[in-house]
Amino acid sequence: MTQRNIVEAINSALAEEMEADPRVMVLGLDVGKLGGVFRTTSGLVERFGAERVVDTPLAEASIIGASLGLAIAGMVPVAEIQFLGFTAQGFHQLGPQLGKYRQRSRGRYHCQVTIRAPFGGGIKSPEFHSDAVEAQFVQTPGIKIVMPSNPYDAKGLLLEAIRDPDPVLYCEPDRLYRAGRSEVPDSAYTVPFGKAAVVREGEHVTLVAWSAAVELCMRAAEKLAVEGVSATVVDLRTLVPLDVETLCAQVVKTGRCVIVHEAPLSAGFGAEISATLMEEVFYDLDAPVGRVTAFDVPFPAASLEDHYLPSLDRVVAAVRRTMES
Amino acid sequence: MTQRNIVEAINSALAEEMEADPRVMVLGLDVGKLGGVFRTTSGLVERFGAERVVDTPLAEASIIGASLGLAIAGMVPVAEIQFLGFTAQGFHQLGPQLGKYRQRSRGRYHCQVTIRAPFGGGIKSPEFHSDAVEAQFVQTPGIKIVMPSNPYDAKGLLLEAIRDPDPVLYCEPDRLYRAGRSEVPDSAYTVPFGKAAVVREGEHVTLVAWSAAVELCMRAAEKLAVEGVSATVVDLRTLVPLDVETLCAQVVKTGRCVIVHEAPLSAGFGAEISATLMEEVFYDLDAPVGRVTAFDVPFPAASLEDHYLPSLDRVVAAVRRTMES
Amino acid sequence: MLSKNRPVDSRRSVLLPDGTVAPGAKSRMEEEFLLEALRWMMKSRLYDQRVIALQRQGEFGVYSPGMGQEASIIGSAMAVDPARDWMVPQYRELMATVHHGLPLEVITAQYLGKIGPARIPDGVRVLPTQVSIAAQLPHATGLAWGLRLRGEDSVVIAYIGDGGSSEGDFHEALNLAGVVKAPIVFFLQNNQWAISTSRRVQSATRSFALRAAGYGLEGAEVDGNDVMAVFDVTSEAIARARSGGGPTLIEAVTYRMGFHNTTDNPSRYQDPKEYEEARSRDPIERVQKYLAALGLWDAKREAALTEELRDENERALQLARSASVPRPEDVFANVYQDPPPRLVRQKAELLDGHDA
Amino acid sequence: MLSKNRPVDSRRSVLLPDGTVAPGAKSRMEEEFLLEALRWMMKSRLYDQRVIALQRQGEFGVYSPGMGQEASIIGSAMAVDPARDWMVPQYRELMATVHHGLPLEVITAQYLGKIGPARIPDGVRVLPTQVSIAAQLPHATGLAWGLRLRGEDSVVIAYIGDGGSSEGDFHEALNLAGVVKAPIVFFLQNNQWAISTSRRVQSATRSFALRAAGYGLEGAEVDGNDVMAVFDVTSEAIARARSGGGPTLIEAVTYRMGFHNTTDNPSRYQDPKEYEEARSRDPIERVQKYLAALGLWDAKREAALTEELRDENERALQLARSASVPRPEDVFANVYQDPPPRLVRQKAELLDGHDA
Ligand SMILES: Cc1ncc(C[n+]2csc(CCOP(=O)(O)OP(=O)(O)O)c2C)c(N)n1
Ligand SMILES: Cc1ncc(C[n+]2csc(CCOP(=O)(O)OP(=O)(O)O)c2C)c(N)n1
Ligand SMILES: [Mg+2]
Ligand SMILES: [Mg+2]
Repeated sequence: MTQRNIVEAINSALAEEMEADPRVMVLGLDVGKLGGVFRTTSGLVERFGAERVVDTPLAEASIIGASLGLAIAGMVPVAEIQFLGFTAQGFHQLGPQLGKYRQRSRGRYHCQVTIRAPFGGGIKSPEFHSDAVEAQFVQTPGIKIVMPSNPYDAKGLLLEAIRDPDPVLYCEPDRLYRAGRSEVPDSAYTVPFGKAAVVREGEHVTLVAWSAAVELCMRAAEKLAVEGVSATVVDLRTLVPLDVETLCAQVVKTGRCVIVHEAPLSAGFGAEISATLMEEVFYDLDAPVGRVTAFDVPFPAASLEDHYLPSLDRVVAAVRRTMES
Repeated sequence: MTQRNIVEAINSALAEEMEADPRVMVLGLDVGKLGGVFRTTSGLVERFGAERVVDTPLAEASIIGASLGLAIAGMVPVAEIQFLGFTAQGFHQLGPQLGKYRQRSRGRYHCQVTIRAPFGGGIKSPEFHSDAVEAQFVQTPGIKIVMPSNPYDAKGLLLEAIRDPDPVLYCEPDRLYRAGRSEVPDSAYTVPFGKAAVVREGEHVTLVAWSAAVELCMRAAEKLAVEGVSATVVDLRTLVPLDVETLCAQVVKTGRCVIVHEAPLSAGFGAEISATLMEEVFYDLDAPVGRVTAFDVPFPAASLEDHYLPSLDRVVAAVRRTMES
Repeated sequence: MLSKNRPVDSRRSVLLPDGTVAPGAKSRMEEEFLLEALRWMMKSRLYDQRVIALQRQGEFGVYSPGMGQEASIIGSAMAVDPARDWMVPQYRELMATVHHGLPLEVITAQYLGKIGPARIPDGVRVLPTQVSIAAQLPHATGLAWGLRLRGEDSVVIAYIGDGGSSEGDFHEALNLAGVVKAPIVFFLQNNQWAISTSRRVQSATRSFALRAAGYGLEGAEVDGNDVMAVFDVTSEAIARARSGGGPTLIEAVTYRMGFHNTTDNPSRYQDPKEYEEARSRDPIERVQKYLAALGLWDAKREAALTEELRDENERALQLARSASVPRPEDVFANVYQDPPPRLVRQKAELLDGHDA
Repeated sequence: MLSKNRPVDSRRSVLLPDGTVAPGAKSRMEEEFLLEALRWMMKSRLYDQRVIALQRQGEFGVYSPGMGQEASIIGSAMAVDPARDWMVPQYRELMATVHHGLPLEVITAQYLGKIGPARIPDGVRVLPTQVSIAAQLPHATGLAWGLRLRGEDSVVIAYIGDGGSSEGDFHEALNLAGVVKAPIVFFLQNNQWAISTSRRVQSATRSFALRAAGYGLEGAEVDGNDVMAVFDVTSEAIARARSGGGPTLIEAVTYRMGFHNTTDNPSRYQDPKEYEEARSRDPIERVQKYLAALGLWDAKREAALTEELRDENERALQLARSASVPRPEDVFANVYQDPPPRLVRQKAELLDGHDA
């Protein structure tokens, strides 16, 4: 076992799988010599050559669309979109094409394609770089949506994604890329999709989050513990498939729930969680499920991001309010 | 007053406004001599000329992006995207660019742009033509989202959209285009955004819908009335801005609520409605808010659409279940 | 300045509208092969006529006929090898995909709304028809690239229209193909229309083939109503791609002699004179004239072949009709390899007549 | 076949790297004007150097310097008229926008994270910098089209990079511009890099200017390190656009002499020899040599101007620094003309320290 941060965990997953499976290839902007703008693909082109680690032209739709074709040819492409916000340029190839291809070909073709993309605020990126648009792709079924929050999951979920016969959108929390190291096995292992992790157990309230917001919830839980509020923290890990079972079981235990995400409030995936709890465990709720999210405005200038994103204070305040109602 | 269907109401709004304001122009695929694939722009090129009613090249991103530029030049573009599903090809220009432009220019520029697009199932269209993707654009704030359900609103909301200084996505229910005529004034009038319509008043349950699903809810309400269940039907009319006030007031009155939409369940806008009700009126709910939606799969072949879309039976069954819980 | 008026290298042409061969022109297509081409072109026209009638009776889905474009559709398809090459259609090349091995009853079943029976059989190297204009081109580039990486000696032929050439996907796919030296031929059927939008307002370029240079591809313009020239130009491009010479963009200049699709009404936008003029360049008639002059074609042979082809088409139609109809649960078919629990539940709800 | 090897009309060049004028070449740029160009080019280089230092100290946002590209940036900007023409930048043309009337303190304030003080003043015909690569091009086409429709005699100049030329938006915007005869000049700075991606793998085309013909535009290639040639070629294109002659695509062949932006480390991917070679073609030095040969430039003048420009830049920086800092509620500024009730409530919650 080695201590790895998320960047290293991802790099290790890619290297392992390229070693194990000659069909696996990496493509995207600057994934070659530069090793990606965050260095997640560092060293790969040196090891596997420029035919398997490919710097593509600056054109997101073709990166995604070509990956679909590569998969039909029998390759296993792992494409990087430089920032999740730029999936917008390839939106039609990602949601409508990758997501529907198995269905529209009546099952003749499937797309073993992984699309990786960093996202999220907190690192003062230029505009469009921080946009948390994951919920948009939940509305284009056929795609699985993976949201690792820590190094161990980052590697295990990425290996699961690459091996999954269906297309996977794998979103990386750039704020946490180098936030800390933890034990990550050197060898290959997978973390299954659709199994949420209960990363902290508590009695009074359940915090539900994914990606970087899990770390925020953990900090909030610690702060709340000081005031005597004991919080469960559920890390969804994947939005599609969604682990309704764990989610509901944990909320039933505590009777109260606050959802935290970086995307704007309206029609964010938090709404789906809240609506699902409404349908599944309404009679077990002691208080309305709350949401702490970014506001319903475009991601503002980096100088304002701290006011825009869910903050420790806002999460704690929301939990306090939930506890009082 | 004249009896008009939705196609005629839209056509009348466009003609009125082009007459009244020389800056207004119409652009898109086949909007000229053909008058649009559904004839909503019929007769306009003959009346206002080919400089103001423009058949563009087949390229959605440029239709939307050029509209932004036209607006900065002082024109008032009303662009047609042939089907809402094809906004995917121009997604980056619609959500991220139109939606953010006022913010990213620090208020120097605004985009008085209307994007019209038909959508929805029920008319056995080829693939991609029926996709109900409205919720995706709720996650790109800065855009208003308008969902007329009847001829009167279609005209009034379109005039409001064209005159609104902010960008508006105006989605047209193609199944209802010629479903029936009703009184639509010849002259110009507007229907304000953010004001839901209570299109039927009842006592036991509130059905919430927009666009073609309103018609389905009205039919369900009639059927339910026979069994002694009296239903309120709320037509949201606009998703952004959302009329939380009317929504909550109506649900509080009945204590029960079922939301109906054509988009897939997960992360559809119904989730937002349910989550909002959770937050606002939890203690007034007599039963969990239910959702009747399309399933979490891509829109299937036309031959299967009746099984995929919310049906009268499914709405009625959901209300019955809500009444029993 | 690079003038926009620089001349296009001439449009390739062999068989003229009057059925004679252009002075000095030669083709790789021998007579027997040309008879085969004629057979397929006629099959295509007859199929179109039959299913349009059916559609009018409500039995067929929305359909875009290939009428007028048979030389492009068949000439290009005959230049590729179904045993190793791949075909990526838009939607108007139905008979090209059939030539490439897709059984006519399968693609017919698709238009009849069937699910299982409309599945492209394993081993048939055809991608599904693409309704989302130009979205097939990045797929085609990726497919060709992947075939090269896997060491196969296959080439991809990808179809696109004059309208589709305006989409961003066209640009991105052709540019990437040039960069990765994908073994691919982009076959652009310029039929002068994108629904009601005239070629004249689709682009200010004199020739779509001129775009090749901007991506480092070879480019060629060909009379798309001349099956011999289409076959020749496509064959050369395929051979070049197969031998590592990189991609080609071919513009086949033709004319849509039917409506856009069965919901369309061209009388709203089409000049009847233009249409009449196009009819005089019919791709099928010129082959018949040419073969007649050689004594290889006459009214009797035409009648016999027409009947034979009608029967063939009818058999396919019957097979498609009698194939199993979709069941409600097919809504959930072919979405994920293993449906997530939420879908399993939704499926059960549909079958129970319940909902979520 | 349209050969991919057909020659590009020659790359325009006037002022050679050694500071002499190419044999037989002439420019519209007179000496005085050239001194003005030199001033702006030096101002740009000095500004870059200053803010890179600041960025290293954490005071400046992510910044992409124009070093090495000053001839392209300034030569093109000087060819347009700030009083009637519009400028649509990507992000590396900062000093072009300043030349076009955007106060340096305003664009500086943007990089310091300011909101109100970073607003482009009314009357300045510049669109905001665009981070979403190539997304500005459809806007630029629409703007030019709209200006034509409104009867103004304005022209738009829109900037794009070699990387950006691969995006679908590039294609769609240029094609539409040709169709609507928009008065626009697309100015492509080919600086050989898109972050770490070399021009060589960005496209297989020999010249991006070759793409013009595919859209019915005029095309030109110019030495982008030659301010005289850039000015000439751009001026001709602007004049043509203004007189109704339609759009032009200009490829300015230059070299990015700095890093991509302040987070980048070119040593990972750049060949130092290539970089050194590029330095020998420095766009500023050649102007200085040329003017020195005419007796219009020497070390003393250089020192004096450098000091003057440093002061100018410093004043702008001070103004930007002292401008008001954003307040939390600015999160909600400039989204809708009239914020919907939900936003009003969210704003109140933010200010109360509460949340939804
Ligand atoms: C992305 C997208 N936009 C719009 C449409 C609607 N549409 C269907 S066919 C068509 C015209 C296509 O013209 P062309 O590419 O020339 O092909 P042709 O029909 O002439 O064969 C349009 C606009 C679509 N299917 N996909
Ligand atoms: C749509 C989009 N994709 C990716 C990026 C990330 N990115 C920022 S700059 C850049 C390279 C741009 O290269 P080029 O167009 O040549 O301009 P240059 O930086 O050389 O001036 C990339 C890929 C982006 N900002 N936008
Ligand atoms: Mg066409
Ligand atoms: Mg560049």
